[in-house]
Amino acid sequence: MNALDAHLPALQVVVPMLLSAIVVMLKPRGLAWAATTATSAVAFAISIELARLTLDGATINYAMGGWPAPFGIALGVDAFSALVLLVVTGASTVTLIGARASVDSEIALERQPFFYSAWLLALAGLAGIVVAADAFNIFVFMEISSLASYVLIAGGPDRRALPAVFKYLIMGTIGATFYLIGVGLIYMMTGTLNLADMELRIHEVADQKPILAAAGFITVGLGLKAAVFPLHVWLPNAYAYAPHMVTAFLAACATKVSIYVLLRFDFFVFQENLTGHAFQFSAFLLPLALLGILIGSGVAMFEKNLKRLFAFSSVAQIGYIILGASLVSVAGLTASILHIFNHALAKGALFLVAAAFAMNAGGLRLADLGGIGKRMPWTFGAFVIAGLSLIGIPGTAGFISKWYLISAVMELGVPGIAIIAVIIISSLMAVVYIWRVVEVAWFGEPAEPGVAAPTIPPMLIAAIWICALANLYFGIAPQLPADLAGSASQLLLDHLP
Amino acid sequence: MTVIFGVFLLTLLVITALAIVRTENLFVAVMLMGIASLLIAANFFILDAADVALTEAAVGAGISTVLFLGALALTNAQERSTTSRKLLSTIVVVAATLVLIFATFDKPEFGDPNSPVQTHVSPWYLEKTPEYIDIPNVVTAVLGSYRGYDTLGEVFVVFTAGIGVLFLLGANPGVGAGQQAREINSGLRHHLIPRVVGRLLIPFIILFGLYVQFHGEYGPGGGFQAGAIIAAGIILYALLEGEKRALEVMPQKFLLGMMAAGGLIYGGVGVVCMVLGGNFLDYSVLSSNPVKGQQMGIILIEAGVGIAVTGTLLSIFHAFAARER
Amino acid sequence: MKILGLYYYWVFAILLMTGFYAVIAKPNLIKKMIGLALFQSAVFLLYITMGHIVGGTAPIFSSVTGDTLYSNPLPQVLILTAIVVGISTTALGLGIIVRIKEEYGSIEEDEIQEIDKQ
Amino acid sequence: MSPETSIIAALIVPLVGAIGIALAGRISPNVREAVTLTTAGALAWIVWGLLPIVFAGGRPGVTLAEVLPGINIAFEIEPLGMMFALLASSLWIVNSVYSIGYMRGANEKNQTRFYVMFAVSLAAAIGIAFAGNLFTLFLCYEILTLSTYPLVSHKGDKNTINSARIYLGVLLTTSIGLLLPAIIWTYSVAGTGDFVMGGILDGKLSGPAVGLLLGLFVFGVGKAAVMPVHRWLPAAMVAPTPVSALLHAVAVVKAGVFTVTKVIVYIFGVDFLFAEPSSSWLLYAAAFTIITASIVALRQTNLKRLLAYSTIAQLSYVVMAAAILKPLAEIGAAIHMLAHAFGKITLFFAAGAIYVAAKKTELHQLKGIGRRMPITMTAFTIGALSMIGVPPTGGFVSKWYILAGAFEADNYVALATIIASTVLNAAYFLPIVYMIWFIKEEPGGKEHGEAPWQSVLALAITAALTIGFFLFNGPALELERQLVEGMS
Repeated sequence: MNALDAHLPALQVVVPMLLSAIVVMLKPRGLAWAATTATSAVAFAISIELARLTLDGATINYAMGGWPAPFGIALGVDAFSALVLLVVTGASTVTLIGARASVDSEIALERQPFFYSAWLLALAGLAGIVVAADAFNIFVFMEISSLASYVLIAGGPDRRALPAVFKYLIMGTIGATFYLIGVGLIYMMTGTLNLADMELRIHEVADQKPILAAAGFITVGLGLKAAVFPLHVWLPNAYAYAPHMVTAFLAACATKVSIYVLLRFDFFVFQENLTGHAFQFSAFLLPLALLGILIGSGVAMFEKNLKRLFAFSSVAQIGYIILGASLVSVAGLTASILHIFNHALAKGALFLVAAAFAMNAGGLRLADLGGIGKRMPWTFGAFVIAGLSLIGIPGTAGFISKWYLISAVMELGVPGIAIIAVIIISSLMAVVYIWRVVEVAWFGEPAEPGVAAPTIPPMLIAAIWICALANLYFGIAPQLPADLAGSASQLLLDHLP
Repeated sequence: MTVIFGVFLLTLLVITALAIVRTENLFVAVMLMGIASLLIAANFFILDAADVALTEAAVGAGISTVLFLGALALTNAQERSTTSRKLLSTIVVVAATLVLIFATFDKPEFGDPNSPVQTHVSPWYLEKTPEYIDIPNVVTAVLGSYRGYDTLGEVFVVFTAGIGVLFLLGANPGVGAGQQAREINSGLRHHLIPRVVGRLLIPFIILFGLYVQFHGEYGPGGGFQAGAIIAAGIILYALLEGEKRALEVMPQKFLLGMMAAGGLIYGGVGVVCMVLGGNFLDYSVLSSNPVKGQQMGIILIEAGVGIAVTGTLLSIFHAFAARER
Repeated sequence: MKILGLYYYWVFAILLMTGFYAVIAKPNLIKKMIGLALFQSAVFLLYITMGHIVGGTAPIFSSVTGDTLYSNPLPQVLILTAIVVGISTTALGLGIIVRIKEEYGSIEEDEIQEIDKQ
Repeated sequence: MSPETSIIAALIVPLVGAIGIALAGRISPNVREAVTLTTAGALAWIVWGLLPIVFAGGRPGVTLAEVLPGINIAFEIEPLGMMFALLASSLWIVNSVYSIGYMRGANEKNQTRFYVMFAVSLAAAIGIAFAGNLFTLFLCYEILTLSTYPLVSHKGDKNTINSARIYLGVLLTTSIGLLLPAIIWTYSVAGTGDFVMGGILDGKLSGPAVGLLLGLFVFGVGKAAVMPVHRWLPAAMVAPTPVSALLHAVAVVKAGVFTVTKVIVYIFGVDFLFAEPSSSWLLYAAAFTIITASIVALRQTNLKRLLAYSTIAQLSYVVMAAAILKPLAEIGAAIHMLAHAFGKITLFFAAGAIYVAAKKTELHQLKGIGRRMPITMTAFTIGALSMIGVPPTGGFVSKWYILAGAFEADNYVALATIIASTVLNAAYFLPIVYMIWFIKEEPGGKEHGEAPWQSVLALAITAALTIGFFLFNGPALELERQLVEGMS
């Protein structure tokens, strides 16, 4: 490992964070966008390198300020973090590549430096959460990413973005504060904030009441941030009315990072130490996951606004991720972690398509989209591919995670049949809601005849197709995410008896 | 004696909190909130947390109140007397309270010197600080160096809030309206006594702020508190002399520059450490003597914090003030 | 001492839940923000309480060195950060409320929902 | 070309052809059609080139990628798949000739898209034929479903969209809901999904689970149209006739029964299933479908819908034959795919020719039409006779083998079903044959002759094949005998 590699965990966060302070000063047209995109690309490159270094199960530790853990703040990157980092930085980079024209159409020029600066802060915050190995540090970066997301979402041109983001702010803050209470209670009982140290020390006090309360607070708090059903109520409107590019970015990775923290915290700190915790964890999350899957998909079937439709589909997809985790098995966790990656690919592509549609259709109600597929065949083609991935058709990335998930559930034996039924019913519901859009977009008539020829910025088309092709590529050759997810689940579970 | 005082303050606090929820006049609620903050600050002081007490007083009772008042001026001061989802809310709240009360029973005893909190990590800080950093205020040492990365994050949280408010409110509600606002809001220039008293006070406030800034290594204080105090001083100036004058002294662009520069100074120090062969924010490489390097680093980053906080708070204040029509 | 310790924690619980109640039950957005601020302040109290040590002083070395017992500096540092996070959230939340008022002419949640339904 | 290259070429050629057609479509229809025919010809040439190797007992295979540990995208040719690929690729040429006449004659819109999707569907069909394991088969199966959707919904009017929705809905629901769990189940108990002679499940699964898994497979393969998952087939008749002819009489439905047969032979193993009583329900389900679909066909008034229900019945012949689980019956199942394909494509071609020439779609309109379109209606008659199983048509040969298999197994249910359905087939086809030749045309009809020559040529060829298969079926039997080697 060369000298620079050792610093990568820190650089992953510091580069976008510091650049955000510079971007805010870049007034000239397009410069802020260019700088942001370049920064994000650098971050992406860093995460690729980190993934390469951790693929074999290695962990890269970094002592901030040179102070040894648990006294200083430690960073740690392993296969799990690397995978989530890839998702975060990749989503940001691809979205930014296509973002310029869409952002120009939604955000006034003089406000754009603030917007892009907030984008980088969101990126830095999310990356910061992922690399952190310190419970309180996670909170700090969670707040950076949350505040930055509120800013980004509030940039939506529709005024309904404002109540939506306010609701998000309230629920997000409650979630973060619950997390903080949980961390406080654990700190009180163990005297440490470092996750690895906590893992060692919590054992002696594992049966004490504050720890049990802490587990509850942390799970609920992070569940709020991750939009686990029924704590998802902030999500649909926040996604629907945010600027389109912001939705594409955040939908691909923001809730996933909270799930990452939830899994990490739970499996590193609680699972092995708290008696009966595995059962409680399953018993609590499994029903919620199943309900989330069914209700999210069910609502999506009847939703009339394209972005809200996708948002409810996200609620269901988060259910899949939680479902895999709640099985508390290597196969289940692998499925869950893999789905974090694959869902990001599909949803990112879909929301980018929504952005392209919105630029030409004047609205995103299904009624506005009549016949748009024929006017924008390339965009529509990408939509179909990503939609198929969401459904889980073989040859797409979504299929791979569904395969893993069903295989994992089969390990349960007969009780698993009911769960498989839920997964399958939800997949079929996905067929319905995706095909509703396909039919309208392809066979429908434009709401107003004589609409202008569509203008689609080439960069946006490029971004859309990068995502669409990634959906196909990782459907045929899923080794990279599958290996990372495999190592990650091993890592999370190798403590367990 | 302190025990009784503590119980008294806490009881007062609970009463204040209940009053905050019950009152329908938002102005009263904000004022009570300021009082609650002061009570909390007093409690912190009893609990040996001088730095936190200073911060809570400056922020909770000061800045936060100003912001709330600014928002009230732009909205309504009266709440409609409806409570939605009363039953559900009550159930949730009561359930959560019971969980919390349940959790208290296994807690280590209050102030127990043998509790894990007191025995695990913190003794190291108290023991090693003279050796590694050699400044009297251990809180500053932890804040600036041991957990300097958190503090960097904190600066960027503030920065995010700053650009967020500028992004939301900076988009002017029409140039004409903004102009008008500034003319109307000409401060208290025509009121002699507040103006004279205020003018006398402002230099002292700023001086105190600078003292807090640079005395952070020795006593309670540091960049954040100093930034809040200096910002408060300048806000007072703006209130007395009018927005326009204040903006002439420190234009928006300059404030934005401060916001960015503060974060960049802090992060820059970290990057320099990295370039010099240490880890990020490892100040000991800044000088040939590691202890001196640590001290230097802490002074620099505290300066960054102070600049960023001052710039951000003032930007936020101006953004709110410019909205008034 | 035992009672006082528990009392501190109970006050924390009550403050927390008072704020929480205001957040979820009050439709007025500013009231929600006030509740949220109270909610966060309660957590500050929790941390500082646990850092306290009986007979200790603030963790600032004085020139008179002796067997002084110092309180734990770490929770104090954490709460300094948390206070800043809290004010940042408040500022942003208020900014959003101001914009909502400008767009909708109301800061009551139910009224805004009514307006959106139209 | 080595056999491995040939396999890959067989998959790639139609896809490259699709791109070529899309590009050529911008130049002129003639160039486009030339590209289509060239592609079809090339594909057939490649596939036929593989036949000698398989005949000689070779099983060439190629693995393209490992998707998941133990799960590959792999292709391997065996007799059943070889036959299916030959069938699909050869008939594509005939069908393309027919399409040219039909699409131009009927003035269909978006013809380029039509030919492109057709080529993609063919690639998927070849993929199904050559699939070396369940996963690859499933992948190609879904591609076939999706690539035929634009063909079914070609017209784009409201009725078409609704029918296409049923088409896609049924096929995707069954494949995701039943087939996918069946495949995952298979992989998880057997550790593999490779097609192995004699099956991979022996000893891994027993009791009612076998019957259940078989059910997941049979109903999961919606394309086999075993009742009650048959509804997509009549719905798909809204597609242009060449689509109905090749895809819904040959490629798609044969992909269905092919998959079922392949699963029975190579996943379960015939002997394993025979010894497992819980799997016997399949025979009854197929028998039920044959009888019911025939009765429904009896009541149809629209020619294409009648043909669709006839197809459903004929498909279950294949399933039932496979479910008899005796060597002769398995051979019967395999060659019934061929025989039915020739007969049914002829019938559809004829229906399409009638539509193009006379704009007629209902049965009662067909009185006396034999006089106006003698070639077409002769071909139609041959096709109808083949459906009934009258010599000298291909239908007789396969029915003979199925009957022989049923005797071998002492399976009287199968025997009774075949006899009853033969009567029913005769009951709905013979009146039509009588009507077109011997009843006078109603006065006032529009004057018309035969359809465009391309269409007539195509249906003449397939009619000839139907007869020809009766006479020269030796090689096909020889090939499929390899399928049952070592079977008790």
